[in-house]
Amino acid sequence: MANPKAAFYWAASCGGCEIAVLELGKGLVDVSKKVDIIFWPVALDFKYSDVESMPDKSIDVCFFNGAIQTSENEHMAKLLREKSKTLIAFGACANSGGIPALANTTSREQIFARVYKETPTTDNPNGIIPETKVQMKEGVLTIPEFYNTVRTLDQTVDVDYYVPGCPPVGEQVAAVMSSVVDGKLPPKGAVIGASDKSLCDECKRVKGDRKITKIVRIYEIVPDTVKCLLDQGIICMGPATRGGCGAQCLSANMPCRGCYGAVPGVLDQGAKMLSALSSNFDADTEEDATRIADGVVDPIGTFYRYTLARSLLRRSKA
Amino acid sequence: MAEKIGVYVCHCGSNIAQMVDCKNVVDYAAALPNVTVAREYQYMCSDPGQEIIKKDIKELGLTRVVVASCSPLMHELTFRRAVEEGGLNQFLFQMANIREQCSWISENKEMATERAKAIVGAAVKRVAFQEPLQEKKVPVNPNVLVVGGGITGIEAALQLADSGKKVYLVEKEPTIGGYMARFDKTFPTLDCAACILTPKMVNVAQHPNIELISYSDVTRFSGYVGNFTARIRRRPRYVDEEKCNGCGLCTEKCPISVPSEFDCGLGKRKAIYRPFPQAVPNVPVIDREHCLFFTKGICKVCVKFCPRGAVNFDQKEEFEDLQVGTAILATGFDLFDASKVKQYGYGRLPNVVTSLEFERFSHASGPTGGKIQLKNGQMPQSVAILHCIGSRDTNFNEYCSRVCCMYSMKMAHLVHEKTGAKVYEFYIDIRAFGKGYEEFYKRLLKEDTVFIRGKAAEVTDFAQTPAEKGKLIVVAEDTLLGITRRIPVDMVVLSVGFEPRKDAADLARTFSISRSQDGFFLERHPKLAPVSTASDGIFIAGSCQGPKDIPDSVAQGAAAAANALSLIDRKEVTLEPTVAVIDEESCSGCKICLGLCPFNAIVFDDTKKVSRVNDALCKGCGVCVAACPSGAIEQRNFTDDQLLAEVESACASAK
Amino acid sequence: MESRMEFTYYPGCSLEGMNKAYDQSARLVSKSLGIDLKELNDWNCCGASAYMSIRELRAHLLSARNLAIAEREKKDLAVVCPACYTNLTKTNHYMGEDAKLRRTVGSALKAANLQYMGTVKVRHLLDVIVSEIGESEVRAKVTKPLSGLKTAPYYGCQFTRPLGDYDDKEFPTMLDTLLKWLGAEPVNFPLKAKCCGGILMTTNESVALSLVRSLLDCATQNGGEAIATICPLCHMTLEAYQGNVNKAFSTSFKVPMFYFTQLMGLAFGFSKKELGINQELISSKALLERRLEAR
Amino acid sequence: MSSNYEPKIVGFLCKWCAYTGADLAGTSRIKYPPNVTPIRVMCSGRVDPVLVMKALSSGADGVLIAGCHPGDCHYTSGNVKTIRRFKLLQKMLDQFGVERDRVRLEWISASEGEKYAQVVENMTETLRTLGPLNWDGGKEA
Repeated sequence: MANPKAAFYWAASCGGCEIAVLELGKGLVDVSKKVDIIFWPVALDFKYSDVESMPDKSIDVCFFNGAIQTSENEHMAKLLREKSKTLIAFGACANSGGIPALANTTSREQIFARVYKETPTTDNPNGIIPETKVQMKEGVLTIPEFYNTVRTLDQTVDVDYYVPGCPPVGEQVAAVMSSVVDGKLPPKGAVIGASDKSLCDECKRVKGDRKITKIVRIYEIVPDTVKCLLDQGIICMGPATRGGCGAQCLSANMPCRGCYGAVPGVLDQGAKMLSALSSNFDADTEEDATRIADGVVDPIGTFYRYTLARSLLRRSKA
Repeated sequence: MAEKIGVYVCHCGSNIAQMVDCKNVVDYAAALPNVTVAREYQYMCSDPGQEIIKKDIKELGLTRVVVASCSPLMHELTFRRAVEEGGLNQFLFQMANIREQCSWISENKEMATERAKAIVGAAVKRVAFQEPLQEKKVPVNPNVLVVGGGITGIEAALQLADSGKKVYLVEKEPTIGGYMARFDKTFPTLDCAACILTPKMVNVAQHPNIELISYSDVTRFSGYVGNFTARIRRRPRYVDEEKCNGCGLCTEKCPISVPSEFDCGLGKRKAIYRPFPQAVPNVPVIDREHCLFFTKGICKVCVKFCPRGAVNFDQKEEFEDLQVGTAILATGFDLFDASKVKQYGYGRLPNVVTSLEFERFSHASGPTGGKIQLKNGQMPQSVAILHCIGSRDTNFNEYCSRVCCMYSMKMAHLVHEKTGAKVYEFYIDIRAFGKGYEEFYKRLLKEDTVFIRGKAAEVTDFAQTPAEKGKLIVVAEDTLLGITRRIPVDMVVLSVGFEPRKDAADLARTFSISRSQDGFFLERHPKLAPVSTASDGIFIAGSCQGPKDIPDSVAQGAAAAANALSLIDRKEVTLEPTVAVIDEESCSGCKICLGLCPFNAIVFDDTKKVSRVNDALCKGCGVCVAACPSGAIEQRNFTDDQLLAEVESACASAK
Repeated sequence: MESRMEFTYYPGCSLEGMNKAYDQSARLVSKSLGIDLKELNDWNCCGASAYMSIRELRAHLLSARNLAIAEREKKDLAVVCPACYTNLTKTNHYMGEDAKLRRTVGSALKAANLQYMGTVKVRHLLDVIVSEIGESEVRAKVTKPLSGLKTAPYYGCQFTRPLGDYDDKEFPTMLDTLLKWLGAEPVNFPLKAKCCGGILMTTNESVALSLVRSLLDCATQNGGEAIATICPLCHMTLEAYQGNVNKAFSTSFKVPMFYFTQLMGLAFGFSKKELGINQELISSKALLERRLEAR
Repeated sequence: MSSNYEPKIVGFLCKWCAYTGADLAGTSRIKYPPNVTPIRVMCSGRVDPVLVMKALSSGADGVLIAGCHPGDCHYTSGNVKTIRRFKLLQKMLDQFGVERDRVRLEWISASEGEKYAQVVENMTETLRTLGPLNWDGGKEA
């Protein structure tokens, strides 16, 4: 029997998910013995035309990381969907927008203005911003369109499986790989490589008095390593975040940022965490509630750090 | 989800049909997914209306029912019962309120119809997600807590005790008797208040089934219908109730005299005292603020003279928890503070007195021994009685206090009888609605009481004519003659109205009951459930619900007792199953919910590392549900799925 | 003295004319108490007298314009004339409660490039002095106490009615309190909030005069040597018509009248001239000499 | 903005106070705009911010959360939790660009039918001025 054919692709992402695959280390060699990697732009030189010329559904499994932020991302998502039997949203960005989706708190115009005009290091006296088509002497130059709103992979094409995480942790990646190799995948639509309970289930910290009198940021205190961070006033997304990562951040005395996304059955991770957190504010009056709430400097960036594109509102008002 | 939903749109006569195009709503509903049948009918709550539902369930095999009619507060139970009788679980039913919150508030039929469609649509969407639920039955503790020992509470306590139930009667003051104990005569029969009240007070003291807890209050009230726990705070009397035989020697020997609250400060009492001679319990109390032992550490005369060693300065505040199944609040009222109406000069002009002060003057054992007199000791030649002080007045209380007209006329009669003075009554309307009341009014007219129809504008000491010199002049517009009148008199009596007690808000919180806009306790239904509250097992009676005269208060006391008895005799009660449940498979033990439950219904299982809800303690508010970041807690009949479906539909179809 | 409270100040029409002394003394004593009154730029009529009853919306527009200008300054608005207080407060109150009125007035203001968000509080100066500045500060300023000056505190009809909720509506006491702080002796004055007859004087003079007479009667019978006022119209009516009263009822009243701010100014040691105390119709010279300057 | 625009408001009303108060407005035949689709909850404390987001994203122009006055909660302190959540939610909705007037928290007792009517009228009027929310969440990219 021929080895299954695999593809890896990155859209709007940082490359961390690719590193996560490399993190398999020697394991990767084992995988490559059992899987034929036929498309992996980060590691090997492929052209899009190579993919276009493949027959439909000729890729057995495609690991797609990154959110959809440009017309190129979208094009490739659609193309790979056509060519792949199984499409896996790999990593937080493909799953729920990830960090790139925080762009949804602003607009294309503002992003361009900031990046191409306002940053102190920019030297752009004519104020040129990217255009999708530019007429040059030699002909028309085109670049992909930058979208106003970042989307998840499954808001663009049909997705078969979800592997969350920023990036997905090594052991989970290995487990996913071996289930692919063994062809032991759960029913379509499942989240794989993660737990079904929230992170608190695997976090060893002692949860005690849930009265939050003040929100503190991690640089403001030296957190106790035994006590739950929420009890110390540090916003830890753990309670509202799917487990499976082994609470690695917590063991480094850092709060969970929520990269594994919402717990199964929860519609909106950010709103849910907001509710869980604020319900435990030590405030009986509007004044006290406002005072403590003011400690949350950037609510969207805190509660939707990885899931804004997947949230109910998805973006801020244009 | 393939459900078979039946939708029934009620016309409510013309109450709904007049403003909502019911046919249009039915057509809309019929086209909604999962709807098997949609019908309209004149009165869905009528027997034939309910029959339609039952018949459809049986014949069409309906799995869910929506009735679009009045508020669920009106008929939810009616329809639940009909659904159950039709063979479906009663919780597979949803009510769409298109009357109170749609037809009755609208002025535009088209908009009202659109709204009704949105409301019905949301209910249809929601009902598909509803689940069959079983109600839980719990036994009812037969003991009853009665709070307040005025005539209302006394009546309720005696009724219950006579039927063999254990009653805890908690009274804040050192004695029971309430306001009635301070009155002279009662209208319209003019029998003396004490003569009819004190025998009942004695009955309370002696009844084997009544435990009288005086000088105490309820600081906490928790639990649920049939199974409440009341925390009682007993304030120290500094006199041992068991040892004291009420001889009164201590009071006689006490050297300290202070104004008596019972006498509105007009008479004196000692620092160790009984408010009045017939007090029940017949045990004095020491007033810490004035007692020489407590203020200066000296004296102890009472200790020396007490033949039974009952005085005990070491008594401390004590707390006790009582288990009861029901509670009756008969906490009464406050009188309006007349000094708030500055233009009548109460507190500024001598000889302007309140009606309660008048009662004490007129009372044979009051500060003047029953003599009605002016500050200078003389008998008044003329007296004005001003009605509606603080009542029927948008600046103070809008409501009518219901008793002032009658007691004002009683006072007029007493003035007439005891002094022969000329009496003027300044009134807005005479409200003499009770049995024998109108006759009493006629009698007063024959006694030559002058009735001037007009609310007094002011009482002034500025004389404009020689005849007014040295008098109090009552200025009022006589609305029958259409002129302003100035009537000089020697004494002005202000007929003050009733107000909610100052601690009514605290009490309402303690017992989790609501208050109406005027601040009195809110009954479940103004006509059909006048002594029930929205909290099952808690009843209200007498003037804590709104101003009442003695007959009405007594009737309500008895009615509340009957309500409590009916509950007790049912032996068990059903609890709403709308409690929270935690799915242990989803709970990660994050403890977010743990501190949020006001009833301590959530406990943490340390071995399994999950939270769990004690459903007997859970009252189903849903606070923990909204907070659970894992979506592990669901509130039955208010699940996320149900509410999300309702929200989605409300937004989609609303126009 | 450094200013501790800042207000925009709405003098109103009468303080520019007949009652100039009120304006003068109000500014003076406010300043000495650290109340900074900044006259409202380009203020217009408050809409008082009968206008509110005849053209309600337009009257609201007049008041709203004043409020909008005050809001631009981000300060609350101080007034001394009770009629102005009533009208400005009424508009403020109605606009807060009535969304439709808010919209109509809002669009009218917009035409004049103005807007009003409802953030301004209208304050009567007497309320500010008694409730905010308070007893110790006022007493500290008193250098020449009005020792024993028997004064009838006269509030008139609009100081608390219908909207001033800082004092009892029917029997206010704020001015009594202030007079005590100044060392004066407020006399019992049961008619303190009764009608002065001002608005009736042109239409029903005999009734109006009898009202003035009973006020004067009441004040003097209770030992009042002078009357302290809050309202420009009351002040004018009681002062200007004493002669007519004497003629009509064969009485011989000659009761000097003071704005409350003038009495404050005297107690604070300002000169009579600064306070406009020589502009009055009924001379207070003899009284002041007898009571204050003889010592 | 079209002149016949009628704001859609989802009203989360607690059973004990606000819903009863809204019923009272009806029973007293007080007229107010029928723009609220009421959703009955046992306590305002049940109103999960997710429900508010759901309403806004499903096409509501405004959301009204109404419960018992602080201190009067049938469940002692459910509404206190509502206050806590609401303040943070408000802050986050500011970031989303949802105007404060669109999501309101009001205290309405069982006897305040008139207040309920006023709140709805006021809110409807304000939303008419603000115009439709038309939340599409950038689905049009």
